[in-house]
Amino acid sequence: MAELTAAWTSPDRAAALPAAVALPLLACGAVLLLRHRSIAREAASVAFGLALAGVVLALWPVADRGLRFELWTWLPGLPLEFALEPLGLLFASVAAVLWPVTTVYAAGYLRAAREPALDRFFAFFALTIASAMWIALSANLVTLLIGYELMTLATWPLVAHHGDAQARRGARTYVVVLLATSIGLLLPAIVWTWALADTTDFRPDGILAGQAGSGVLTLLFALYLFGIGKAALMPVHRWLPAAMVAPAPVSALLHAVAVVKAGVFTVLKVTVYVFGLDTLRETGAAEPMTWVAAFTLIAAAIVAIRSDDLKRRLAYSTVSQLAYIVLAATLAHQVAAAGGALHMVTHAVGKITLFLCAGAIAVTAGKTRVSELDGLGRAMPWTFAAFLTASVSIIGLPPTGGTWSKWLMLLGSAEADQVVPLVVLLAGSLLAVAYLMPIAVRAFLRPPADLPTHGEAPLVMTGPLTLTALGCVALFFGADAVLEPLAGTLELP
Amino acid sequence: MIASHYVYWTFFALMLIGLYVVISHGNLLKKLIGLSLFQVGVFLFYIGLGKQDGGSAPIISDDVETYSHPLPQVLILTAIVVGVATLAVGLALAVRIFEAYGTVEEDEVLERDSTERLAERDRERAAEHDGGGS
Amino acid sequence: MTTTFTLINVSLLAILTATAVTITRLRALYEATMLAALFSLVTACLFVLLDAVDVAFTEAAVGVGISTVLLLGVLALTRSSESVTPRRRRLPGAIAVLLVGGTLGYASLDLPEFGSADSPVQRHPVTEVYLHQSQEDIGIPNTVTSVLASYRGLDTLGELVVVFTAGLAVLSLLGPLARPERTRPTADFHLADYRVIRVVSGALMPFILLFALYVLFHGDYGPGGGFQAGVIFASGFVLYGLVFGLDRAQRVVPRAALWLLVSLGLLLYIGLGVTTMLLGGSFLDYDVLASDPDTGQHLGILVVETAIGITVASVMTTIFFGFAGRGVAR
Amino acid sequence: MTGQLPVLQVAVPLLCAPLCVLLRSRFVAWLLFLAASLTSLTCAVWLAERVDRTGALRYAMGDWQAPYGIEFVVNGFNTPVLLLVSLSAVVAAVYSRRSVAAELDDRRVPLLYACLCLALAGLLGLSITGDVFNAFVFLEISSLSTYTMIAMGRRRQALLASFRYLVIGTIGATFLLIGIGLAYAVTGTLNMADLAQRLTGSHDNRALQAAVVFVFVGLAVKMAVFPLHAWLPAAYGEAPSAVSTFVAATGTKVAIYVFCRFAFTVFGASLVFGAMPVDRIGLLLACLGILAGSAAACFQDDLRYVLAWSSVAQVGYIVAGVSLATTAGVSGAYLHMIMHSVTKAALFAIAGVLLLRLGSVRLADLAGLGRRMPWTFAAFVVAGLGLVGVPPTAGFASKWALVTALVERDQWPVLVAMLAGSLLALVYVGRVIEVAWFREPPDGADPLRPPASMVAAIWFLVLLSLYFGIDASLPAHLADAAAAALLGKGGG
Repeated sequence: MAELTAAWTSPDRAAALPAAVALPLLACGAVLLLRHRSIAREAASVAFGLALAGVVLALWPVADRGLRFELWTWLPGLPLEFALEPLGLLFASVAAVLWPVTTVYAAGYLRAAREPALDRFFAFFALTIASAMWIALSANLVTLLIGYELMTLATWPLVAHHGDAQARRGARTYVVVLLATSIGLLLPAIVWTWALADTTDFRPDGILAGQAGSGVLTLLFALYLFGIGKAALMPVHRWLPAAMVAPAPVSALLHAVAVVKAGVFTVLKVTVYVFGLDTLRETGAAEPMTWVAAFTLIAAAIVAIRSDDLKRRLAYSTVSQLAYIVLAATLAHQVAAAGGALHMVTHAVGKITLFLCAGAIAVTAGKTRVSELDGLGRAMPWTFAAFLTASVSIIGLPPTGGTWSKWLMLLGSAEADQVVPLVVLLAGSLLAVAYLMPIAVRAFLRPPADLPTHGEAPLVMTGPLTLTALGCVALFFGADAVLEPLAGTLELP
Repeated sequence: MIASHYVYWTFFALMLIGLYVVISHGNLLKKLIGLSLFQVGVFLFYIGLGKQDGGSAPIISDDVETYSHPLPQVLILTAIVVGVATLAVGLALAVRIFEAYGTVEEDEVLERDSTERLAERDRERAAEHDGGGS
Repeated sequence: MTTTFTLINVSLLAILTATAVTITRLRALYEATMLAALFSLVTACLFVLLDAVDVAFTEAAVGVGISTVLLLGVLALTRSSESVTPRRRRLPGAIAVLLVGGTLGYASLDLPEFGSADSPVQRHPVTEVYLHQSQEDIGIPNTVTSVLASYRGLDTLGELVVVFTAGLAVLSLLGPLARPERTRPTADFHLADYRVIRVVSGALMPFILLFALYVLFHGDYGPGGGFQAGVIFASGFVLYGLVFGLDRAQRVVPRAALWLLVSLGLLLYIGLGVTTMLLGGSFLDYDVLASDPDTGQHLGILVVETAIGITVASVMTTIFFGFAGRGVAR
Repeated sequence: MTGQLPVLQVAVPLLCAPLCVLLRSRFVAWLLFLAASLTSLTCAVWLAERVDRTGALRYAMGDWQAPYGIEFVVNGFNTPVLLLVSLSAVVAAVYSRRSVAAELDDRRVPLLYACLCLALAGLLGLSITGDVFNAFVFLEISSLSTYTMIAMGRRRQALLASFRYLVIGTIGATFLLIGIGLAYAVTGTLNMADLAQRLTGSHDNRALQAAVVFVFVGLAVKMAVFPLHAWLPAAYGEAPSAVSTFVAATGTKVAIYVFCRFAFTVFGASLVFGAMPVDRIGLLLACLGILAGSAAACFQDDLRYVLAWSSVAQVGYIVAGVSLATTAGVSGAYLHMIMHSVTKAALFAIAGVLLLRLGSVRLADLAGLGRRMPWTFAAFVVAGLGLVGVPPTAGFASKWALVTALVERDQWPVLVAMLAGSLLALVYVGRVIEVAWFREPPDGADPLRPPASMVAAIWFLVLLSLYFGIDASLPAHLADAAAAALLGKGGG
């Protein structure tokens, strides 16, 4: 208790770290307490969300001061500890800001879609955010792993929310793939790391430098990248399309913000703070995985083009875009890594917009297939305008945030003298044009197949999705501010 | 070797005969008889360890010089009692098994259980079908 | 090793092995049971030959007496012939026998010579303590009794607990609490209808009980002790039950009394331990029972033997009543 | 009076057993069992604290010094076991009040409690004794009372389960007896410390090697190590719920402790793991047990059999840790012993509640459970994930320790088996969760309320497992002390 008080009163605000994890937990408790009063329940959720966003954003000025907060010692030599560093703060900010937005949207969506058991939904939603905070702030691999698994479990009921046979099947694939990879590959990788380095802390230069030969490091790196199933590298991406059975806000949260971003965040964290970019570059341990990432990037994009189901197309688009970040990480170059980190943010904002739009279309117009969207843009101008903006951002064209992240990644691969990744990155963007643009184009330019019997989606849904679309544009102008704390850590030129 | 060890070997042989009966025979009562034989072999082995040539029972009297060792005897007294207690419990179980299944052959008991389980599964399937149909 | 000893020894061992082999091959279980009794009897003789008179006494009482009675009782309730052992069952047994036999044979290569006075067992300092020091510490000629009841009193307590547990098991499985649907038809006649049996067994009863008491209290000086005495007591009741019928036997020793006695013996033993603790000694340290350690040891051992006798007799009787009270199922 | 603690630990439950029979009241018998287990727990805590402070304690029975008499030894290696057994007994006591009343006819209830007292005394005695033959006697006490309790199960299958356990268990105990006899023939003593002292330097004595084989095979039966596990599933699956809760948490664990005690402080690691290949055999059997047990658990359609088969697999984990014969390995094994006890007891307790309220624990009958008994189900999910070893449950902490120990010795095949076992655990736990949560309950099924005392017992265990999952320092401290006591100085 004394420690806690000291931490609160200390000038460097280390207590904000556990507070960031505790707030969503409190939200979860509040939702359960208020489970019979729907308005109060959701208001509490949003309020806690705003508070969390406030707490996390307030940490930006102290991002590089190395705040630490030790919870307790879990096993001898293995403390559970939080630490603040720019990458984690980036992830935490994305999750914390998008949570209240999604909550508002979810309240509208779930009512419109007449989903059951809203209390369970919001409770586990908050729990997911808590685990995201935990992951973002972890100071070592063990702490991170605990949050990582918690997130899988917390999202399980969300994916299976419908409760019908299809949802059960999807949720089963989701849980089995994620738990199997993490227990089967990630856990041994972490233990191995511990055995090699005698610590699992995240350190700026990595902890594995000089601890093992390049063969071992290559194997270990592969274990990590496949073990982090949430990063959806082929062939462990199967859970992502399977989880599309979830309600749209869940898809938005899962596949744009919390889960997949937790995956790529972990990948970045492992590359930068466990292996160390220099070590990776010198040993070439990451090279084989560059190829896997490149393959995933292209293959997933092609599947996305061939999918008619809107959510499925978005899901494969996610797989492809995640591969961008993994690819950037495997290049083991500072600029590329910064681009990856930025892409984590821009893709999150862009993709959540797309999913929110898809949900709005599904409940308002009842359409889930790309081929059915002809002419819908006239009935739902706001929704599709947002969709268009987000598409542009994902593709990586100005004036959206995606421009910078893709630019940095391209720059990074060029500086690292890697030609093939450069080509792949460019090709991926072209493919993104092919799978995203037709949607908005059809909606605005094609004549409608029949007279629409509905108008725009309700405000609680259009509001959030407009907000996130604006976010895409805002990132174009604010990218520097986002990257600033990171620049110091990664020693960007 | 033979002269000094044949007694042990016979005891071991008795154990093995008992062990074979326990493992191979399916009749529950025969198993218990086998178990007793097995244990008696072990008891004899223990007592043999305490025996001393030319010794006598370890009851101290003035006109005896050498005694056999009392400790193995004490151990085996305990072990015999444990053995008969186990036998009694085993027999009681055998009686109840006979009342429940009408047999004391292990194979037949297992067979009856498995047919019961199959029947139950069939019933369940049938019930599921009815539920789906209506 | 004297020739006579060897001769007797070899022939007894031969009989034992032959009996054991025959038992395995017999499918008629009555016959197998009788042979098992014979086996125990021969074993008891062998025990005497190996200087283990107390063990021999117990083996005779248990193997020939209690075990046989129980087995016969069960056979009366169930089928009495074994079905043919199928071929597939033989293999696991054969493998186990080979493995165990191999290990035992291997072990015997380094076992001390049989009957050697120089084996580790004989050389260990406990031998001296148990055989000679005990005369001063405890002062009882039968060292088996002093080791049993005092040096290793905890083992004996454990043994009594096992007996007690067996009593509980039989009570819960076969006792009045688990009555079968079929109740036992009242027998048309009792063995008591035969005058000779009635008179003889009636006349024997006091002698059996007297003998039991003698065995109980003579354990300090010769073979015998609580356990053997308990079994003899129980066999007295068994005889009574067989001759005069279960109902009359139960009138003599009511169930409630048996329940009481079963627990009482064990309580007495543990209570003795607790008493010694309360008097400032260790658990089962009889020295503190009286001002003179010798007297204390005598007193302690007497209480122990009595406790064993009470529990064993009542448990064995309970077990017999349990089996005998079961309906005739065939 | 504190000097008498080691014996009070065992004597109190022993004293309560005949009292249960004598007083023949259900309530009094329950009260006696509760009192006995609470006393044992108090003694265990007290002893653990004293051992932690001052080192090993010895207690000479009847004031006869070892090796002439029997001694009790309390040291780092058995305090965790004493704590575990007596704590499980307390939880089982709280839990059993309603469970036993529902599953047994009234008049047999006092007998069950008497048997529980005896089993408790037997297990505690087995853990605390420093004399090999005395260990055999206590083993028989606990076994015989366990056979009796299993036979009290509701279905007729319980009788055969009990009989088979009796036969296999007795063979195992007799093997132990043979082993003890051979060791006795070589040394002339039964005291563990004395044995260890007299055995040093006689590694090539063939009788001694055979003694090792017999003792370990005998114990392996009680531990349910893979090819000798046949008795376990039916025994745990058919016993009354309170009994399986208690026995699943303690029975095999105590046997494993005795195995460690014999391996490290009687025969000595250099004989067992150096001169004889017990470590390699142990690792092999552990792998097979993990895989076979987990796989079999996936195919069961009765929840209690799923749990029982999972126990077979979990024993494999512990044996693997012990077989490494390193400090890290043994410490990991102890940790897993503690964690698994808590988890498995919770799961069997939950199965008992379901049996009470639903009348069956066949998987098909669990449909819709998540809605009918949400809290009980939540407890099941947490404990079930503990079996899989998902963080932050208790199972993760212990698996972490075991995996670290394996990596340290480069035992990759075992590691793979262990991880495969975890994945299979995910399958069998997932099957249950899926049926219970996502399948529709039968028509007209109302929410069910389990009895408060049973819920309290279950949640105590579940929260304890969660606590150990996020802060494993207490059990880890105990486990490290145990490993240090076993490996540090022989002779115990």
